Amino acid sequence: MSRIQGGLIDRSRKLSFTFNGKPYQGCAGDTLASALLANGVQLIGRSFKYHRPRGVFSAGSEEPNALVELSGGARQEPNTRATGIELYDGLQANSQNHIGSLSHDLLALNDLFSPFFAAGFYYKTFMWPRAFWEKLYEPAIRRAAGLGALSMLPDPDSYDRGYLHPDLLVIGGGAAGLMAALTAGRAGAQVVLADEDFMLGGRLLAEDTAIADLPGAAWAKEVTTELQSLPNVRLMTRTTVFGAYDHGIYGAVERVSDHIADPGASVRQTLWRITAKRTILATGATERHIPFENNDRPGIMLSGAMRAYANRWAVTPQAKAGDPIAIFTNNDDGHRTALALAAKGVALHGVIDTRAGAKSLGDYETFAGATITGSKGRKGLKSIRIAQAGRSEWIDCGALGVAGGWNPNVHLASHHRGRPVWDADKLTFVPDADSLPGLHIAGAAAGQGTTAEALADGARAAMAALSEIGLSAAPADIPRAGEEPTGIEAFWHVPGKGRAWVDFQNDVTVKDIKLAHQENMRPVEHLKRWTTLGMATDQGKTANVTALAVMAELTGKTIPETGTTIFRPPYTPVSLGVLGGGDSGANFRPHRLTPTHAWAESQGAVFVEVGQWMRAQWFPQPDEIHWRESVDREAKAVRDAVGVCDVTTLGKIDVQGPDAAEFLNRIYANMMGTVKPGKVRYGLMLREDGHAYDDGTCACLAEGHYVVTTTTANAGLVYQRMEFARQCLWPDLDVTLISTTDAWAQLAVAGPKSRELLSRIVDDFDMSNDAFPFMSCSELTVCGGLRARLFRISFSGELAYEIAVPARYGNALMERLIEVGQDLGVTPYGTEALGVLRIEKGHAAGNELNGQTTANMLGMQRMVSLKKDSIGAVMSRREGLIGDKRRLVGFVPVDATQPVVAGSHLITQGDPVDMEHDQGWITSACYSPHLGSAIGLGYLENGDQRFDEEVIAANPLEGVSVRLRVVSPHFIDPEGERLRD
Amino acid sequence: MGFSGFRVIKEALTGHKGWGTLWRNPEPQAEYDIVIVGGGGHGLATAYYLASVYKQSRIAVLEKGWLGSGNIGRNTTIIRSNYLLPGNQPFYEFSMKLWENQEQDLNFNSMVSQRSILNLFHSDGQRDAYRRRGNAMHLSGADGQLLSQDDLRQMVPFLNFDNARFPIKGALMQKRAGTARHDGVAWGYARGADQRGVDLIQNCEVTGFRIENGTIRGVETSRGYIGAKKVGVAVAGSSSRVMAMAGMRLPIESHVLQAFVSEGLKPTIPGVITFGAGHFYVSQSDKGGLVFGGDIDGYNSYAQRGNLPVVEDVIEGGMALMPMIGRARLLRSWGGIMDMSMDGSPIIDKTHIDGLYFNGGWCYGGFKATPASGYAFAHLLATDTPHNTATAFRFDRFSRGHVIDEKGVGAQPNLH
Amino acid sequence: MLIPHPLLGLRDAQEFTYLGDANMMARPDPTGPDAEAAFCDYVFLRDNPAGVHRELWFHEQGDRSWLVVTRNTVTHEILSAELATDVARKDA
Amino acid sequence: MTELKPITALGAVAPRVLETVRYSLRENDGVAFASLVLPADRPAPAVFGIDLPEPGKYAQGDAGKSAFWTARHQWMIEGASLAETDFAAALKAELPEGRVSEQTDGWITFDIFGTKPEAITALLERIVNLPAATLDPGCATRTSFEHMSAYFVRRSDTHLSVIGMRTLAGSLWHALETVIRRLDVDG
Repeated sequence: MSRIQGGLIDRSRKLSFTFNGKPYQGCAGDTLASALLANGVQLIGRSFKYHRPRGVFSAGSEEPNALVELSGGARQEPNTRATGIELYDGLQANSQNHIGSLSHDLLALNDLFSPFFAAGFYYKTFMWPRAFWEKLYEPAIRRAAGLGALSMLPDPDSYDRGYLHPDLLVIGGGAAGLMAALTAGRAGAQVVLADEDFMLGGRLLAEDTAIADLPGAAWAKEVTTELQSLPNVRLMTRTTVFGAYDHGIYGAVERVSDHIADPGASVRQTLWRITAKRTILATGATERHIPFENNDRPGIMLSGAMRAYANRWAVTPQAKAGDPIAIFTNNDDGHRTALALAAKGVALHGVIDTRAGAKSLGDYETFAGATITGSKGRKGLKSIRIAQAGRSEWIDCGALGVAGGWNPNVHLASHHRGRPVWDADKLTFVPDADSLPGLHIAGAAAGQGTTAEALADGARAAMAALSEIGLSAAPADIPRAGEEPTGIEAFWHVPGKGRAWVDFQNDVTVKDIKLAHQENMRPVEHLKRWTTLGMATDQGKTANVTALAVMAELTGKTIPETGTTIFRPPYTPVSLGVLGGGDSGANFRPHRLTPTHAWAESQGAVFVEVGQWMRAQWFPQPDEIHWRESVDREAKAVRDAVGVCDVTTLGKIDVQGPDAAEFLNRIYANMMGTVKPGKVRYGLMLREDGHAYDDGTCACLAEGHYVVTTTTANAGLVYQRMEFARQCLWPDLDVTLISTTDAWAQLAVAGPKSRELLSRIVDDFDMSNDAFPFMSCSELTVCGGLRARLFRISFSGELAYEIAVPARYGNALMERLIEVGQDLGVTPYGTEALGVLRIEKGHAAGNELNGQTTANMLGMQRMVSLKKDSIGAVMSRREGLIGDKRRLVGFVPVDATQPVVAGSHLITQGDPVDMEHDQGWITSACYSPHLGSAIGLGYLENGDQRFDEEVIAANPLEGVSVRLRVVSPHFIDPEGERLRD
Repeated sequence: MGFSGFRVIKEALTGHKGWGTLWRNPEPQAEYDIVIVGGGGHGLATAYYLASVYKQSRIAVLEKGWLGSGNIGRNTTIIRSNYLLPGNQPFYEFSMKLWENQEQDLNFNSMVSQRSILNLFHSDGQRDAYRRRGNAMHLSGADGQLLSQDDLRQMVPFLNFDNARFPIKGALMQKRAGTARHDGVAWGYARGADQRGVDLIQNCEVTGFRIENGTIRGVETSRGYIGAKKVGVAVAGSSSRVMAMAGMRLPIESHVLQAFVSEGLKPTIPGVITFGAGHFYVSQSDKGGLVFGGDIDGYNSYAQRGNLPVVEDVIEGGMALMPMIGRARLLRSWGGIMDMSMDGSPIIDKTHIDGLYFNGGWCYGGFKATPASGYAFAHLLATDTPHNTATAFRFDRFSRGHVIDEKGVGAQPNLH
Repeated sequence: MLIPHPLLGLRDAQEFTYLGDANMMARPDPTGPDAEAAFCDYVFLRDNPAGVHRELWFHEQGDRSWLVVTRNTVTHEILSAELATDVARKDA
Repeated sequence: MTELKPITALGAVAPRVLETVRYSLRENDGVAFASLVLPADRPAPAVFGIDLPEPGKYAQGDAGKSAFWTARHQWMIEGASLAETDFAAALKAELPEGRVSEQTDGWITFDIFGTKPEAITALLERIVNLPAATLDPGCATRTSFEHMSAYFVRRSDTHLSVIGMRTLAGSLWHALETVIRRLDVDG
């Protein structure tokens, strides 16, 4: 155990947890990492490629090594950084990416063979024999690769979404962020302050620098209290702003209940989309390390992290308390860690400083101009080799802090591909101040890394941001902060023969970079891709700048000439659960229900998804076993008596205005403007490229007032295109479009007895063929005064009507029709029978109108009026469209017992079954109860001239082919007598 | 010297000192027979096949950045030949056959992994359309199978079969489809071309064409003028900009397509899966990341980054399809510029300028086409006639009315 | 992205659907001598600039207006947005 | 009156009601709707005592009638408890020069009452991606919510109406109920 005095943990609240099944205790305020360190656990994970033993390397979201599988069962969460897991009672974690136990990982064999696994090795081998890749090499690689495992069970938790629109978003709640939020909050601006940690204060929580004579953490707490009291300020802890998007929009994830032992009904995480007028990036900085031979052992960590563990969590990272600690540095910050540890009475070897003139800042030894050239300790650091003045010496060491300088956290600033600029004094990339519109960068993120600088810079940034949006803030009273030394001299890696890790998680060493250089993979993107540098779950936060420096040394260029580091969203990995939040099951997308849905449900209808809609597919009767029995019965009822089907899903658009007729003429290929009040006309719409787009009817209710119907699938799109025509093409036409699809329940009443049935519900309305012939429409009342619209149109080829009533009455109207039509044999029918009926009649539907067809193919070329212009008319006359000889025809099997299968391709008898001889395909097929055999529709080359020819319907996909006879697509009543009857 | 397992062992034992460069860094010469503009996958493949198959010489590839820095370096690595229309399907099947021999051909492991693709369907209409497509695949000599829901429950039991808004009813499977290591493909072709004498010139941006009397003479570049008898342009993401320098307007809009990769995971997903009722497709890389994508953002863009609505839409689709990925995390997302053509199909054709050839408009399907695109473009450049699998990819198909519109959405590029 | 709707102020681009180049408002004269060629250009060819682009967005989840938005395709900066009807009347 | 019995948008005889700690969610099937389009070249007259509102606004008139702006020169006119009447005809009679489309059953109103104004603010943060001021009392706007299009009308600081497409009523209710129940748990 290595708890020391002080810290921000609550020692009175003990929390129990397990790691690899073994029970431990920590305190409230611990992370899993700090709690494991407090229990002397150094070995936490295995690296990606060589399966090297690894421990905690950092104290934050840059952690490359200490990744665990958190929780179990369906909540198992792989690759979770122990440094970011807030400890809770009952937490379970397990190590990952090993075969056998963590301490005896069989895959550690890879480490012995590491010379074979140099950068890019896999591009050079595993090629022979060819078939071995999928069968042998790749599965083996996959098993060894990957990190943690998913449970493969559906995520049981729920996720939420929200939207915020503050004046100012402050990202990061350290010294700069707190000061910015305070300045803006006091000025009355709407402020959101987000921080990934569960406490505000950022680096102040890890340091012992005083602010306004208070410990930094105490000052942060005071400021937090004031911010909490301001109604215009919203503090969001446990909230990671992960991406910067256009126009001031940021994505953020709030971990609502991840830290709660029993979250109950609470959501797990919330995805916030934050649209801010201005944003302050105050995300601090991440420390670099200095590669040396075997620098990856558990017990070696960033010096700043070591300081954070001591100051905030009161732990030191040795396996045993009392094991001496050393610091390796090229800058003053390493000395600050030594000072902090010394102040807490921790045994120190001293500071190994690469700078020749380095001096101790306190009571500890400093090895000036010295380096570390090796380490020992397979599962935890045992000793290090210090080289100084040409001599080297092994010394026992329980933990080593490494300080290579700090990199501003430029990540979000580079999400718009803005490149940071090199600061040669500070030896680091700082973000370009103009990297992103509306973004101000403050504090350590801007290279203003001391506490005093960060406080002042946060206030400055807030004032600047507010003034840009017309708000003014009083100049903040900037509290005085203690001094912090910042000297640094460039030292990027310790040269040597052994492996010195640059990118820990992906096992990229200095040697790998040298090999990339040798093989001419020198551009930074080639370097990354060849070696996998920076491609691990930490996106190389602790590795990339160092790697650039190594490459720069090899090429003799400067670091900025060699390349820059940019990062892609997200800043830290974000759960897919929250990004795809909301309903993922049956409510993944909304359902539209037809007005008769409740009735259909009560009748035991089988429903089918049709786009957004749920439609009754058929209505099984108790004695029906196979769906075909139901569908055949329904279809027959329409042919023989009368059927009723809910067709509300067809789009309905109300078109009004003095120029409505002219407008419709331009929208439809055929002449539509001449349809008279009380009449309906069928219409075909083309796209502007001349292809068929949609079909439907247009009913003229009164002079200048039309109702247009569209297909179910295209309802929204047709409306949008009509609005485009109205607003963008012909704004001078005085016409109004209102979508009224939902307002009216529309029922198709079809069959020879449909007139009889409807006559029983209409109020004083002459239904006779003379008074209300085919293609008539009228407004009327039914069932004792209910306003309704009646259309005499037919999809089935039978005498048929569609009747529309206000949607709330649709259900009752359906009930009434079924009730009063019992003696007529009235039968409800679903979409399946609807499909059979329209195929029998040869009506094109979605399978035929698939966007690839032309009016010619549909046999409707004469509908494209030559007397007027309309959308698509000109282009429909291009050679390729006019010359297309495929025609919609009908098919019946030569052997009536054979099926017709939609999707089969048509081949002329005797021709080979290949693409060259492809003559078309079957678009739709069904069993026709009317004909007593299967039938189909399809497009066939010169089909209209091939009636009675036998062709092959080839379906090699399913290994069948059937001989079909070409027939007219109108299987029923080709003369159209029934519907006019 | 060639790559092999033996060589890797030998070098490992001798400190890797023997590895040479993968390619040279030549200075541009004053003139070439053929200049390829664009050192992405298609440009490099073109150069490789020009040198290897068509025995052309004096070839240069001009790349404004680093080799493979275009869409070959940022895509979701899927290879397949499951197209519908006769203008497309034989070409993609040709490409698939080239993939199947690529590693041996190039002596470079581009990790072509024929792990299959499943195109799920969710309605009878979709099934019919997939049957039509599957049969078109068979007609062109490709493989395909129609799977039932029961087959899928065996094969991919983690899909959401029982609580889905859009139930999974089956799938069209192509077993020979799969993935390849995208960067490896670029490097393999680059190395192969370099070994055959092609000059690969990086950091060399073409800034203009020199055209005299309707004939190409050469290109102006950031590294000076380079003469050329023939110039082939293969610059996905920059097609309109580059061809505008030759005074051409193209039937192309450039859009952003985002792609995503999760943190590394132990083997989770066997092959490629595409959701038929949402915008989502996924595979798993050899390193363990789930590589996935969905729709383009939908607006013209050269910004190489997208926005949150599509991020959410894509991942919503993923969660609906396979809710067991909720605990996995998104590691990285990125955006590439897609040259979306007016019918969703590419162009490999001569231009009205003698000696100037164009290859582009691959929408977001260019990766799988890389070998055949290079081969067919090389054929066109070398012989002045279209390759027999690429005869439909002409400029004039739009004006003549012979579009190759797989989706049937017309001249609206953001819907293809 | 945020689109500055002339009547409703800044609205998230997710409320809109995108059509493309505002030249699609300039439908050629169908009776002209080269109508077919003019329509081929109109339907299929685009300037597709890397830079300032005038384009059509439809406020589908809002007031159903078509807007002409001037936007930089490299930075996504939006320079202006107008009601397409007003633009069409002006150009007429 | 017809002898047919209507059902509510949620498919029942009586409107659905949900009461939680902080919210009351009520299906309101009684509102009549008609869309009104006026010729562009004239100033908008008052309708049913309503001064037709500006873009983004909502206004009340006589006897439970109100209106909100839906598009340029276009408004939705509401009549509380008039759903069983021919409201479009009444509107046309009121304003013969207007173009009127019956919309009563095109839409369904879900009224949400918060115990405090903050409850409505918290709800709006979860359901609409708009600055709070866009939906201050007296404001109305259309936007999307959970892949559905709906009008949001802020009738008072504690009363928000969500007016969605009638055929989507079930999904809209589900989505609103989910948010409301979560806000009761997580605040």
